[in-house]
Amino acid sequence: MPRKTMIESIRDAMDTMMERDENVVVFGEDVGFFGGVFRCTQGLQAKYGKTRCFDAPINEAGIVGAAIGMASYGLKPCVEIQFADYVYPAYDQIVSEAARLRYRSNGDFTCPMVVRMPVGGGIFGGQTHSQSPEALFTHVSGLKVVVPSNPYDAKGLLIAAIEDPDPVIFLEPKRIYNGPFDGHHDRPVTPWSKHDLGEVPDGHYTVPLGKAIKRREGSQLTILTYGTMVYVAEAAAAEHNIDAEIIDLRTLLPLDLETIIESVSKTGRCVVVHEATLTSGFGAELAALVQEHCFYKLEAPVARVAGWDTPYPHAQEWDYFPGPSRVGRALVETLEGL
Amino acid sequence: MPRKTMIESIRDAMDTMMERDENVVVFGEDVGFFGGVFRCTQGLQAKYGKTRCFDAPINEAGIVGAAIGMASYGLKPCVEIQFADYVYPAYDQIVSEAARLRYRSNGDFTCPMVVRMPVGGGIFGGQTHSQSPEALFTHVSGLKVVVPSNPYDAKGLLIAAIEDPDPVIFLEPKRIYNGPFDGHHDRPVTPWSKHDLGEVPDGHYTVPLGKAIKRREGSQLTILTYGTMVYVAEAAAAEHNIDAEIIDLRTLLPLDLETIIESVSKTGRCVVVHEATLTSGFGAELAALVQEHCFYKLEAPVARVAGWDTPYPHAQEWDYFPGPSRVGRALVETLEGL
Amino acid sequence: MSDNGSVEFGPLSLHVPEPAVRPGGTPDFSNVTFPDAGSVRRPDVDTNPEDMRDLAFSIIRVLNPEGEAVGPWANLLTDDQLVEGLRHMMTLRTFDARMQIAQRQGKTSFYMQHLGEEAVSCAFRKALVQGDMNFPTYRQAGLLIAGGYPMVEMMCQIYSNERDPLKGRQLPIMYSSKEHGFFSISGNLATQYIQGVGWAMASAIKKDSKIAAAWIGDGSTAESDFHAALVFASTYKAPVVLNIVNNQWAISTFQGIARGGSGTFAARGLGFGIPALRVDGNDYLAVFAVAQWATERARRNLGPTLVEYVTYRAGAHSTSDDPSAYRPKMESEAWPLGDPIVRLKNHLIARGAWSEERHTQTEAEILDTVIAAQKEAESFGTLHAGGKPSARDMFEGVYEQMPPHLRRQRQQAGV
Amino acid sequence: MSDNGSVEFGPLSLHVPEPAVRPGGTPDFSNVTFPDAGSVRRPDVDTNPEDMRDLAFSIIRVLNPEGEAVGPWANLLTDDQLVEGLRHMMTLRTFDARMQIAQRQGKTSFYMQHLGEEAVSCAFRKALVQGDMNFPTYRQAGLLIAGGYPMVEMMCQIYSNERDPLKGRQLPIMYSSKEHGFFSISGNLATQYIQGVGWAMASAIKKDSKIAAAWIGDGSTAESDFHAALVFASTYKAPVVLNIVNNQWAISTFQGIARGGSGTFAARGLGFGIPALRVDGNDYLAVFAVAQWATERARRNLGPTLVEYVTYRAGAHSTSDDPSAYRPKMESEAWPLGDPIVRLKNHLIARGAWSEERHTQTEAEILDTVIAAQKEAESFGTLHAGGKPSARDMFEGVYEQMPPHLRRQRQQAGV
Ligand SMILES: Cc1ncc(C[n+]2csc(CCOP(=O)(O)OP(=O)(O)O)c2C)c(N)n1
Ligand SMILES: Cc1ncc(C[n+]2csc(CCOP(=O)(O)OP(=O)(O)O)c2C)c(N)n1
Ligand SMILES: [Mg+2]
Ligand SMILES: [Mg+2]
Repeated sequence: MPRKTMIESIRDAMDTMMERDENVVVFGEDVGFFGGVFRCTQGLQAKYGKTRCFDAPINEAGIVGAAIGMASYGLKPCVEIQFADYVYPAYDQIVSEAARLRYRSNGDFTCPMVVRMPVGGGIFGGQTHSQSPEALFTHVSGLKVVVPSNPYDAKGLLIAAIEDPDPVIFLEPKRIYNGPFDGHHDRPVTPWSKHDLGEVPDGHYTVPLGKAIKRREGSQLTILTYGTMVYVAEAAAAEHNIDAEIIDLRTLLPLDLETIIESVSKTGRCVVVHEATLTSGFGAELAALVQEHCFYKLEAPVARVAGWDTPYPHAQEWDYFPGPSRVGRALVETLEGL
Repeated sequence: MPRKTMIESIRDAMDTMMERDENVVVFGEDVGFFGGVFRCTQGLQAKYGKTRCFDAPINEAGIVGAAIGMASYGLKPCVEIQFADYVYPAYDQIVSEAARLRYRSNGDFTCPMVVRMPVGGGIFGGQTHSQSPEALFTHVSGLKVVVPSNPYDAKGLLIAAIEDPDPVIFLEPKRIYNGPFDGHHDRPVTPWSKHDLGEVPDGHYTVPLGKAIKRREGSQLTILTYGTMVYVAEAAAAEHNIDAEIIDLRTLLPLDLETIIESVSKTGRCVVVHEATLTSGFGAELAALVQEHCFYKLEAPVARVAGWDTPYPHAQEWDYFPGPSRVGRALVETLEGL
Repeated sequence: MSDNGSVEFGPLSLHVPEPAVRPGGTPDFSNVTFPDAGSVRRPDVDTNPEDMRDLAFSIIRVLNPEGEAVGPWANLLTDDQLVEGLRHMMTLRTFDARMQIAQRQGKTSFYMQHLGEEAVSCAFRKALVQGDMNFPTYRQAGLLIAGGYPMVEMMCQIYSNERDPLKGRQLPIMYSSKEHGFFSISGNLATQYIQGVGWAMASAIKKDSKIAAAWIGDGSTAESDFHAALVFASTYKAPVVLNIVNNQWAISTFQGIARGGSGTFAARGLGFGIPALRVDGNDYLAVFAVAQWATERARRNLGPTLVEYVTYRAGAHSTSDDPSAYRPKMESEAWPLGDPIVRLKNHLIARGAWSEERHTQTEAEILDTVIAAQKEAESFGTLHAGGKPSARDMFEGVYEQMPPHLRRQRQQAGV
Repeated sequence: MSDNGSVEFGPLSLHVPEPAVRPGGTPDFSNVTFPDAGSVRRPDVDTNPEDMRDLAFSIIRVLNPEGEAVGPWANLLTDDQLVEGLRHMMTLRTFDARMQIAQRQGKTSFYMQHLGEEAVSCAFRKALVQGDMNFPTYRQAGLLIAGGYPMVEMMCQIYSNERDPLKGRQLPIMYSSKEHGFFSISGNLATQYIQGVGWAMASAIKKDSKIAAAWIGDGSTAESDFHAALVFASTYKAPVVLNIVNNQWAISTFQGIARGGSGTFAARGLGFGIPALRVDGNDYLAVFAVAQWATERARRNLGPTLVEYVTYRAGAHSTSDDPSAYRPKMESEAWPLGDPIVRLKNHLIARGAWSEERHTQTEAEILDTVIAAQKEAESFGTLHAGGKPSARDMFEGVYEQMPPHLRRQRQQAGV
């Protein structure tokens, strides 16, 4: 099977859908002729013409607002926000408009739209190229929120997102665009071409929204995580010889609570790992749900490992990033029931 | 001592500060000549002139953006967003700019600014006059987030917020502007003039940011709440004869964790109540923290009572609002350890 | 650093615009100039925007004080069409009056009326065809009335009753009707302006023939989404009419705060190379003429047009507002552009196509119709009495398929 | 519904603007007209905005092809001042070149240069006085260089080393210096434009004499905060100069996407009644002349001015960018406005105030100075080697007082 990077698989998903459905249109800053600063849309304008894939003015509210109008017309826009750090100007359009259109019009108008954006740090991008704002979307009823962790899922989830009848926020962890990253920034990264999950079938397939997947079966504790942190968690567990069950959530909203409950009920211990800042991060929701649903099975408090509650610093990237040693410490403490 | 409504006490806070400090300026939509749609700024323009209190164009990003510039100049802007539901256009300015200015400039520039806005439902305001977006701010490092529940606190907290050297989001539960509301919408509401907490001293005093207060001592369980829900919680506990310890958080960020831990360690049970939608609401953070810090004292899962995960509906207001019966049920279940 | 400048010019001071008159004062519009009816030229629809900048600073008017239709923008509608237009405006006004009362009676929570602005949405509607789409604000119900949308449905929405097409979820008057080319009103100002542009772009992408009309108030042009809309419309030459209803007030704030130093709101278009027209919004004929011009431009793929309707909000902003606190009581009477219904009525009479008697009779007929509709609507409930949408409806429609967490919550709610 | 219109006009289609030439093609600016130096009038600074609309569609130029300074905007600076200006631009260019190399050597993560745009920020700086404040983007380091901010500090910031005044927290080049009138750069586009207006309003509220200058790129004018800034500036007549640096490109996107159908970016001012000037951004003298005009307007409390600097981004957008993918390699050579350093040099030579020898010698001197600064800066560390800000610094400055949760986290981090 062909191996692809995450960038290639994301491009492949859009290509596949643009081919199948002429209502799919793609636009955003620099996504047209150039193919996007991460090259996710490279070649799409040449293939589908500039009314299906085009450059947008630098106005995130405009990009999303126009996409909402297009979606309500019957198109299926899949737009790119250059970095998640720049999505806030579009926040109102997403929260007040896209998320509520179906509800407030009782289905008279709908908003089948995907808003893609790279998230996460680890590339020395400083405060404005590193953020993980997922929790700002999971609080918004009417949205779906997806975070893929590998090329196979990225393509399947993005196709599912484009086909979904509701607005989907599609967060792409840029640190793993080219290969899984285990948090050891001083070691070389395996490219996707050498990783099983880099195998991406040609053509159409979906990975369903709302379904988590176990990346590793285990008995000692459950790690709930997503995106880049899947690999950090794997590394941390391996380095500490912990038989962790690692759940890659893939979709945060709606959440696959069943898989979570089943796992934590079995292991009795749970560690939540994400890169976003701790306070009011999505980890809070996970911890709250786990203690609510598995209270009598829990042998230790649900631990959260997350970015510190500071803006993402430039020089101190590796002090900020919740790498394998911090995750490892939480795993050990949770096993010890501290 | 004079009794005041919350509107009057909020106005009094601004008046007091404008009098003491000529750097305090107040502006927002309709706040100048008219004095605000809730009349919180009534009389301030007449008293301090139209360069200290004035009408702004309808542009929330502009209001906050201009305030940031003014704050960096050395003024202390206290601006009004007409309804919290309309703060999203300003979200970028708050999150990317106000919150990070001190950090990214290493204190070279700072942003002592207050953004006031009415929050919460219960007035048949539908999806666009009812929201409680506190969790969208508590996730943002660099902000402080305050929610008063009575006239005395409102004045003291607002003065503290205006004097604070950092940006403060000041959320005013509009349902209790004129009197405490216990969630029984079919019963008359006591006006603040008949309530002890309606006693508001003249002149300058502060209620410190970051300090919660026990509204009721109790032994059976701890209720963590804020704003309107303080009264709903009181009613629910009373109606079910539950000896609840009710903590009014007042400031959500930074949080008075100490008071919370002390209380839950004592009672062993905890119910979190807020009006915002459940998923990724601030209650998630509270539940996560409580189970983390009080795990071995907890006799039942931390329960959350919150708005449902839907937009705020118009006709079904009282089905949506987490009133005393829903809160009461959670109290009872938590006592039973279900 | 050089140290020229600075001190020699003396202290700065902040300019805060104020309306000419406040409560207690005498309304005075003498400083506002209104060109005579018929005096403004009518360029071809494919005129270069640069060659018609003057129109952003004038006012296109058709009806003169004598009630005659004059000049190059006149004579587009037949007697029958004008009578129909009059009926639409009268119906809207009656509808408003009844619903204002219903709100005061507690039958709903909130209402917003169109008093004085009826011509704008009623006449514009006539330039649209099936398939076109409006992105309206809360003050264009004339688009529905003039488009034949059933009044009973509007009322059921206002009452949030069991027949409310929006299931009680939306505030009163935030209608939605795809079929009638009326996009779901948001309630958040200006957000839909750019959506209208996006919708129009979609039509162009699909090589369809449908056009969009986006609507905004004078105060709301200050919102940033207004800019997004103009940028996108200008860049992609979207087939959209960008309407600005300048009714002089944004709640308590006079238009000078949003408009700033530009003479007009239409002027905003100049910076984008978008042709901009200003029109007497209380002149049914002028509004229609301009609407037709702008929609033709859009249909001919010539791109967007910005239109400023100069009108006056004669009533309160909403049922939550009392304008006597911020503007002279008689200001609306002093408003120089008059009342749109009276003006069209006088024109029709002058034309010999109408009479006082027919007017009075029509008024009565319309009142009957509206009352009948109201009665029917009320039979399905009002906000606090009778039939209502279910709590179950509250959980529906957040997504196409209800996800597990909402099912769980609905269960908890016991509905 | 009427069914006129629609079908008779045939299908719509979407217009997507494209640059004239793409890689592989031959750069061609023949369709762009540049007025002759000296040909554009200089109105008084208190001229009514309406009476100078033409200036938004022209280009103010002072240096003619022969290197002479001509016309009403000429003769404002002495030989010494011009020589100083030349040195500033040469220093900035050398600084850029060294930092570009340092980035490639891995001494920092990222860099953005000014190649071809040096005149804009260097000359503008000369019109400011102590106390004024810039709200810059990432491409106005000339404001610091020309203002005498120590290069070593700039480099320490770029290296995120132990002497980094921003403690390693910010991306390279996102400088901040209140003392030097340089507001902390955000990295989020356009956000600071409205902040600059707010700062200027504050100065006016306080009846001070300080003015602000806000900066934005051509591409970023599309952002909505641009609108917020123009609305507020226009309404409150804020003492601010609103600068637009039109360097033709926004990363890979040509200016036509942001600009749309208006001929120029300066035109945006017209819709707000804000006087708008366009100036040759590669002409040091013209930039200064316009800057002086606009700052004087602000100082005299006459309100904001919008200035579009027409220039060309000769280098890549940043060290992460490769422009050969989207524009012809030789486009920068073909750019008709030439190189700002060469043009000022030639002018000074023509004036008899400079020579090739002095130029070469100055070049060498500047290189030495920059290298010395670099050496000093590197002695305090570079991004991945030597001294660095502490992990403790990461927790400081989120608030004035560290709240308990951050203290707890700092403890957990063991720092
Ligand atoms: C984003 C946003 N901000 C503020 C409001 C509150 N608000 C509702 S109507 C209104 C005034 C609008 O004035 P204008 O645009 O002139 O329209 P008009 O009411 O005159 O028709 C305001 C400030 C809102 N609905 N949305
Ligand atoms: C809000 C926001 N959106 C997108 C970006 C990414 N971005 C950085 S620079 C840039 C292009 C800016 O172009 P222009 O304004 O012309 O300035 P120039 O780089 O040419 O000086 C973009 C899109 C950003 N920094 N902030
Ligand atoms: Mg208005
Ligand atoms: Mg540019």
